[in-house]
Amino acid sequence: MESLSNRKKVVSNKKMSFMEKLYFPAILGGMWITLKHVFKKHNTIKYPEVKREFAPVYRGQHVLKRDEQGRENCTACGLCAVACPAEAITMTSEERKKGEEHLYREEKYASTYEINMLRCIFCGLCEEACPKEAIFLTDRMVPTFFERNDFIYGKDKLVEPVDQRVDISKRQLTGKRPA
Amino acid sequence: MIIKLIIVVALFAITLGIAAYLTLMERKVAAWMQDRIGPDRAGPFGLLQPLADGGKMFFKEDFRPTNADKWLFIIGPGIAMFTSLITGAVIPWAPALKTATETIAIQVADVNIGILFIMGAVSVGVYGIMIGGWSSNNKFALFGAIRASSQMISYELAMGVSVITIVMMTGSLSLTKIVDMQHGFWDNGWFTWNVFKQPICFVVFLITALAECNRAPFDLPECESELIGGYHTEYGAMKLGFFLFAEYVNMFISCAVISALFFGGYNFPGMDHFSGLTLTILGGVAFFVKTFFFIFVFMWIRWTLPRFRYDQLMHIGWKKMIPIALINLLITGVVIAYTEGWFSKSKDAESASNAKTEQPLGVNTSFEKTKTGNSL
Amino acid sequence: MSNLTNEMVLARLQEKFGDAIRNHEEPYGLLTIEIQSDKTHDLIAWLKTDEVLKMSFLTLIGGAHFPNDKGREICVNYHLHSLVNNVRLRVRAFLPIENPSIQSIIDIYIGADWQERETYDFFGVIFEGHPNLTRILNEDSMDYFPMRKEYHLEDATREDKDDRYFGR
Amino acid sequence: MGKVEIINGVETINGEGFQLTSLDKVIGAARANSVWPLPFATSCCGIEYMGTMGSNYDVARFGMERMSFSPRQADLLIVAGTISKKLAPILKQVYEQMAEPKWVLSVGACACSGGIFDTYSVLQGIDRVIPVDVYVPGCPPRPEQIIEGCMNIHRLVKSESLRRRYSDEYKHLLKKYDLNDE
Amino acid sequence: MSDTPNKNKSLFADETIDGQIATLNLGPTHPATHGIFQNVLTVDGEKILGSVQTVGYIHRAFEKLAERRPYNQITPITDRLNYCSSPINNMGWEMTMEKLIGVQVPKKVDYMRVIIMELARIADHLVCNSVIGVDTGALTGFTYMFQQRELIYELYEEVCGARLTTNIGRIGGFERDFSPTFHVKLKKFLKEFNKHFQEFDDLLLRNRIFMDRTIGAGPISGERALDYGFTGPNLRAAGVDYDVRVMTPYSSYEDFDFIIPVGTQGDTYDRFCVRQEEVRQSLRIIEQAYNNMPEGSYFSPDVPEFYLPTKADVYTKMEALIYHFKIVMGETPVPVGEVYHAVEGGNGELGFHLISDGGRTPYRLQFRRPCFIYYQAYPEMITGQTISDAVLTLSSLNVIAGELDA
Repeated sequence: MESLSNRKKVVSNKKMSFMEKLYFPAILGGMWITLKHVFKKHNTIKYPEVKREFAPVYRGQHVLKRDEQGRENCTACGLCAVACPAEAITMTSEERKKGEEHLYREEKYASTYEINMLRCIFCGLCEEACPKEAIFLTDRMVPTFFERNDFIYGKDKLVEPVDQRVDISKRQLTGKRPA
Repeated sequence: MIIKLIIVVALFAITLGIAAYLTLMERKVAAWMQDRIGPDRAGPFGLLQPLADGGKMFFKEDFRPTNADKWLFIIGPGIAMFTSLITGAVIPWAPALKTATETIAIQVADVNIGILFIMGAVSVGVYGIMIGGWSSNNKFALFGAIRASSQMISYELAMGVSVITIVMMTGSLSLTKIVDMQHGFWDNGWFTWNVFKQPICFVVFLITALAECNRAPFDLPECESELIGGYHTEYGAMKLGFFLFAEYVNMFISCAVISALFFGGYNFPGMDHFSGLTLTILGGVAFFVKTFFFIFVFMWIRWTLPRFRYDQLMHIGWKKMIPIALINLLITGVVIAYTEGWFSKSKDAESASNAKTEQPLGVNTSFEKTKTGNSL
Repeated sequence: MSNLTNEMVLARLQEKFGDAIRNHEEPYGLLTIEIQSDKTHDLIAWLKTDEVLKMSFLTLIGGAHFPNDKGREICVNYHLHSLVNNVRLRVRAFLPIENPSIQSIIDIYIGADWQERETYDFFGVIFEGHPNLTRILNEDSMDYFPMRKEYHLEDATREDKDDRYFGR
Repeated sequence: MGKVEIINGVETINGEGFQLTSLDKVIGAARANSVWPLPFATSCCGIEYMGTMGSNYDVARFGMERMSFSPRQADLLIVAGTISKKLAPILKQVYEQMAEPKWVLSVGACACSGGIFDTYSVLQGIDRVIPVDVYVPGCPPRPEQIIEGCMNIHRLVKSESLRRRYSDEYKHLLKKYDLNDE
Repeated sequence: MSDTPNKNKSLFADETIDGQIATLNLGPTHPATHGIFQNVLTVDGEKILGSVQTVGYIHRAFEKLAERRPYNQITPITDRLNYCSSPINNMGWEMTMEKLIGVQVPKKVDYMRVIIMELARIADHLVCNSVIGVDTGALTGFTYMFQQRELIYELYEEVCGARLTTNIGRIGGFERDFSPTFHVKLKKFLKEFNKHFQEFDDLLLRNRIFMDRTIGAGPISGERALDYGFTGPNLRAAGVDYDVRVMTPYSSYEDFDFIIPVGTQGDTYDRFCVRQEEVRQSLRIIEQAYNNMPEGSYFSPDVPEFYLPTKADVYTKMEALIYHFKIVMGETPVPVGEVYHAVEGGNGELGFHLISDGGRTPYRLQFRRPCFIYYQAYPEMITGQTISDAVLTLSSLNVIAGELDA
C-alpha cells in the first residue's frame, strides 16, 4: 500500500545481530538496569503516614460554604442537582424565616441537602453550576465506610463548621477567572 | 547418632526457616528493583510477613474441588514438599568438625552417590506438580502440569550432562569429594573452584537449575498471565502453601548445589589458616553467603527477564542446552584424557592411584543410562 | 493525493446509481447520500472497487431511530472513507420499523460483522446474510431493542433517586 | 488437612461468637497482614488499582502484592469497575468459589452503586448480588482511597472472630444473597 | 514458529492435528484480559484452533445515556470510554460540539489541547506496552513506566483536578489556564521522561527472549487489517500509515512536525515498536507545542451560550447570569444537524457521530470505538498460534473494556 502521509518510517527491526542472538548481552544489560534500581532510593509514598500533596484544584469531597459571617451560601436553587450527571444530589428548599438571617444568606435555603457519595463521580460540574459559590469540591478525600448508608452525606457533613473553615481560596481559579 | 539427629533436625528447621524467609526476600528484592519498599507493616521491616502468610494459610478454609481426585489432590503438594526437603540431606554444609577424638561431618548423609541422589529426588519432585495439576480437574492446572513435566524432563538431561562433566573432573559422585576437590581458592597457578575450570558447564547448570526450579524465565508451569496459577490454580490454604514452600526450598537447595559444585562449597580463600570449630563455622558462613548470593541472582533474573514461550523453552532445552553440554563434556573428556596421558604411548598414566578413583568414564555411562531410562 | 471533491463524488455516484440515490446533503462538509435500502450493498461493493473513488475503508455502521417518520423509522448509517483520496462519505438507508431488514455487507467488509450485530442489538435491524446475527453487547435474553426511542434508559430497580430533583 | 477445628478448643470469656480470644487476635493479625487480593477489575477503577500496585503507592507494604487470579487462593475480592447485569452471575460465581474467610472491597462508584450509569444494563451496586464489606467511593477513587479501603478491610479482619464464619448471623447473610454456605 | 502472517481465513480451522481438542476459557476474569471479556479457545495442546469471543460484559449503554444528558454533561461520560486516555475522548467530544455550533477556538486552546492529548497518548501507550511486559513475565518494566504515568496524572490533576477520568476542558476551551505548578512539572517531565523511557526500552526491546516471544505473535497483514477496520497503532504496525492527526488535522496538528511510525507484519513486536516510537513522537509534539505556545485566551469568547461565564460576572451582569442558568440547565439552543468528527485516540480513530435535533440532549450520539471494531479480528490473529501468543496478542492490541463494550 502506498504511503498516505509521506511521513512514515518503519521502526521495528526484527533482524537480530549476532550479539543479540547470543541472549546474554541483552540479559546482562537488563540485569544491570534492575541492579541499578536496587541501589536507588525508593519512590513510594508510605500512604497513611506520608500523604502526597494534591493539586489545589483537586476534586474531592464537597463542602457547602458559609460566607464571612457564617451564613450558609446555598439558596437551594437546584442547579447543582440538575448539572449532576450522576444524579447524586438531592435537596429540599425552604423559605428563610424571621430571625434566621444569621444562619442563611439568602431568602431560601436548603433544609436538607444530600449527596450520595457512592453515586458521585467527582466531575466538578456542580461546583461550576453553583451561582452562589456555595458548593465546592475540595482536596479532601471521601473516607471509606463499611455501610452503604454512611455515604449519604447530609448537611451535617457537608456544611463547613463555623470554626473549621475549609480553605478553598486556591480553587477560586474557577470562580474568579482572570478576564 | 545423636549428633546426626541434631543435624537432621537443625537442617530441617533451617531449611524451612530459610524457605519461609526467602518468600520475604523475594518480595523485598522485587520491591527494591522496582523502586518500592515491599512489605513493611508486618513487624519491623516486614519481618513477620512469612509468619503472617503461614498463619493465614493455615487457618484458611481447606478446599477441594468437587470433581478433583481426592487422594491425589492431597498427595500432590505432599510429594512436592517431601522431595524438596530430602534433597538437602546430602549437601555438605560446612567443613567437617575435627575434634580430638572424632570427625563430625556437617552433613546428614555422605552417600557416595550424593549428586545422583539429588538428581533423582528432584525428578521425583515433578510428580508432585503433575499429580497436583492433573487431579485438580482444571484445564489450566492440567496445562501447568504438562508444561512442568516436559520442562523437567528436557532440562534434566542437560543438567545431568553438565553434572557429569564435573563428576569426570572429580572422579566421584560424592558431593563431599567434589567440594573437597575445590579446596581453598588458588592452587597450582589456577583457581581451584570448578566455575573457573568449567564456566560453560556452570552456565548450563545455572540455566537448567532455573528451569528445574520453575523460576523465571522458565516459570511456565505457573505463569500467572497465561495459566492463572498453573498447576496450583485449584489449590488454596496450606496445600497451596506447600507448593509455594516447595518452590522456595527447591530454590534454596539448587543454589546450595550450585555453590557446592561450582563455587567451592564451604571453601574460601585462606581457609588453611583456620582449623577446628572456627573453620567449620567460617566454612559454613562461606557456604551460606555463596548460596544466598545465588538466591539473589535467581530473584534478580526473575524480576528482570521476560519468560519464554513453551516451544521456545523446548527448543532451548533440546537444541541448545544439551548440545552445548555434550560438546563441553566431550572437550572435557579429551582434556582429561590428555592430561592423564592416555594419548602418550606410556601407560604410566593409568597409575594405581587413578584406578582407585571410581573409573570416571564407567560411572558416567552407567549414570547416563539410568537417567535416560528414568526420563523416557 | 488527488483533489477529489464532494461534487465529483456525488456526480460519479449519480452517474452510476442514478435513481437509487434518493437524497443528498452536505452537513458540515461530509457528503451524505440517502440510498434505496436494497441498493446499499451494491453501492458499497462498487465503492470499494471503484478506481476513482477507492472508498475502501468502512469507518462505522450505526443506526438511528426516528419514530415520527412513518415508513422510514429506522435509519442505518454507513461511514465510508477513501484513505487514498482522503474523502469521507456517509451512506444511509431508511427502513420501515415493521420490517427493518437490509442486506449485510459482511462479504465486502469483514469488519462489519460486529458493527452489524451491534446495530441489530440496539435497533433490531435485520442484516440479511449475516451468519451470526445475535445480540452482542446485551444479554441474549433481552426482548427489546434498547436504543429505540420508546424504551427507557433508567434501571427500574434504582431506589435512591427522586426524579423531581433533576428536571428530567 | 481437614477443616480447621481448633477454634472449638479455645475458651472464650463468655462463649459468644464475637468475643475475641487471644488466638483470634493472633490469627486476625496474621490474616490482616497477608490479604491476597483477587482484582476483579473491569474498567477505569482497575487502572487505578494498577496504579496502586505500582511503585508510587505499593500495596506490597501491606503484604498484598501477590495477586491471586485464582479465586481459591484469594482472601479479598476487589471489585473495581462497572458490573453489568450480564456480568453479575460471573461475579457471584467468583465469590462463591473463594474459600472462607473472604472479604469484599467494592471500589468506585460503579461497583458500589452503579454511579453515573443508571442504565438498563448496569447492576446498581454489587451488594445486590454479593455481600460487601467496605465501600470505596470515587470515580475512580485515588490510590490513597483504595489503600484506605484496604486498611479498613484489615481492621475488619483483625477484629473478626474466627467463629464468625460459623455464626448464624453469617449464615443468614449468605442466605440473604442466596449463596451456598459451602 | 509462525513468522509468516496468519493465512487461515476461517474463524475455525476445520482440520485438526492429531490429538484431542479441548476448549479453554480465556476470561472473563482471566488475568490476561485486563478488563472483562471472554474468549473460548479451542485448543489442541498448546495450539489454538479457533476462538469464540463474548463481549458486552461491561456494556453500560453510553449511547442511550448520551441521549438523556445535556451536551455539557456528556464530557464525563466520554471519560469512561477509553479510560487510559480520557482527555483525548473529552476533547474529541468538545471539538465535535464546537464543529456543530461552528466556533473557532483560539490557537492557544488548540496548543493546550495538543499538549494534554499527547500526554494522554503517552499514558495510554505506556500502559499498553508495560502490560505487554507484564504478560511476558517482566513485571519490573511495568513499575518503571507506571512511575512515569503517575507524573502524567499529576499533570492532569493540576489542570482539571482529577487523575484518570479527567472531565478536562469545556466546550469552547479550558476550564482554567495552566497553573504555574503545571509549567514546572511539565518542564521537569519533558526533561526526565526520555531517560526513564530509554531504560524501559533497553530492558525489553532488544532482548532476545522478548523478541522471540513477540515476533510473529498475532500477525495481521495491512490489507486484512483495513478490511477489519483497524485504525491507530495496530493498523500502523501492519504497515499502513493512516493517522487522523495527519489525514484530517484537527486542533492545529498540521503545525507540528512528527513522523508516523509503522511496522511491517503487524505482529506484537511491530505493535510494541510502533507504540514505543509514538511515545517519542508525542513527546516531540509536546515540546513543539509547549515552546511555540501562542499568547491568547484559554477559552473562546465567542460562545457565551456554551462556555460558562465567570462567577464574578454571574453576580454582577444579568446577561451572564442568564447564560449561566441556560448552560447549566442545558437550555441553550444548538443547531439542527449532523456531525462526524474523528480524533486519533489512543487506539485509533475515535469518532463521534452526532445527530442533533436542536433539543437539549443529542438526538443520537454514536461513538466510533476503535477497540470494538478491531477486536473482532482477534480470533483470526491467534488461530494457529499458542496460548502464550494469544495472551500477548490480546495485550498488545490494547483492548480497553470500556471502549469495547461502551
